[in-house]
Amino acid sequence: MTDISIVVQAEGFDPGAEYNALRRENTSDGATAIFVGNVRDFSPAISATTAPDSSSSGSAVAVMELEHYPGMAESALDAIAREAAERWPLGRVRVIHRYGRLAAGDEIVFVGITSAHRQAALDACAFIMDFLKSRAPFWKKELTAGGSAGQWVEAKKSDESALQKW
Amino acid sequence: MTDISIVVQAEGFDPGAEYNALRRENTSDGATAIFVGNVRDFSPAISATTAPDSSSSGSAVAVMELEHYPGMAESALDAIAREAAERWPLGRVRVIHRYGRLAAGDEIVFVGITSAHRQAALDACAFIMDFLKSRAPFWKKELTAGGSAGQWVEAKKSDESALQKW
Amino acid sequence: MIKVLFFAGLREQLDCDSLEVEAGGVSTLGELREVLSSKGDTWRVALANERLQMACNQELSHGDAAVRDGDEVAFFPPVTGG
Amino acid sequence: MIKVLFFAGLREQLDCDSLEVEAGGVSTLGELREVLSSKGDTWRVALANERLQMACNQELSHGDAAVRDGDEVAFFPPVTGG
Repeated sequence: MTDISIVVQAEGFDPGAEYNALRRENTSDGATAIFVGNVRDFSPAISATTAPDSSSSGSAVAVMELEHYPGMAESALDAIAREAAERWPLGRVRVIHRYGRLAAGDEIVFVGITSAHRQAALDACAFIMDFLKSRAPFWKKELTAGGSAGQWVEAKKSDESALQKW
Repeated sequence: MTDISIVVQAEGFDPGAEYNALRRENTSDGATAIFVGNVRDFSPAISATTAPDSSSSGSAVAVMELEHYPGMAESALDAIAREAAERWPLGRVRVIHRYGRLAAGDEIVFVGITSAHRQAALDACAFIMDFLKSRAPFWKKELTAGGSAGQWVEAKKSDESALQKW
Repeated sequence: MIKVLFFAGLREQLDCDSLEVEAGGVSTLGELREVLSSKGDTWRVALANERLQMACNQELSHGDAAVRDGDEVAFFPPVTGG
Repeated sequence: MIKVLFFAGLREQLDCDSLEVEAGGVSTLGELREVLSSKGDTWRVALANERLQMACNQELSHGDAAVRDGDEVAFFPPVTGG
């Protein structure tokens, strides 16, 4: 019943257009919950080597390289979305995850859910993000503004422990 | 610290534009959570008197009249947002609630949150919706397509009990 | 004077969206509610509804709360926004 | 043959993104991991990391899981997407 759409792409996406697509000819679901993850402009790993005013220079500074496992990335996201659709009554589920080089402020991930029930939409959105963080094969590497080799982001224990509440 | 913006208005709003405003010059918050509530096209109260094909006629059928308590509506939403900002580390909080006549599919409410932490953004979004549902002075009246007197929506016990988890 | 507002279904039941009540002799919201209930059968029945909510100066409040001259009080059914 | 993929920091450590292993004599992911560890010190050290995750045919799996001819296996550090 639930309409699930998963995309893994290098290109950017427009959350407003994604919202409109979730709502199009969908007056049976009164609730829409959306989560968007963006590249932050600072990181403990690179703050020491980045000039404090680098974000105001106006030029796009590449700060992150997102590696993924093609094929498994899509199927892992699809499995997580299907699990959510079994737990909650969802109308539409849309998940977009980017890979490749991303700059500060860029969108990385979009999770959009529609449901007849607000709590189902919000819970499913949180559930998908939690499992995506610990189960979908993506890896972030932070690059300094200077373009040196970069540093892989360490997985957070809090992300793994976030799964326990589900 | 948290930038809180509350609007109660008759006019519609554009969730995509609201997302863009939440993200504008905001690269310190990596997480954005949004909830949008829309008018559903059916209701137990009016389904018996509405022709099944009325939604396909192409004309906008008014299905709801939203009454509010001017002044208190804004201050109640502001108090709820401030409470959320005390509980979680939030960057921006934007709440929009409409009043007046709304048609099936129309947006009623928007809650948008940015934070450095995804769980904070999602929890605060759910928290604000839960308290808004039981503490903000708005009342829905469902109107039939024929334009008869309409019927006030009954408050749900599940909305009141949803507050207990906070 | 105390300004009193009514909303939604209650407003329709009473056919009244606002009125003013002399502040003298009214010290709590509960007492104000009794004064209003004495205006007639329609008022007595409508205001007997235990689910009605009350606000004083635009904050949700309760029967024991103090009310004084110049306050704005509102009575309304449980809210259904969002 | 079993196709083996490496990702992210592990790929860089090994300087290898994929290789093929003879399926003969390898019946579990754990055994495959041992075969790979014997390729040299770099491999032994990198694959000794207990936090490494494994996937078989693009599903997260564990050392006891069966592996057979034609399977696609991947080793990688804990994921950090989203």
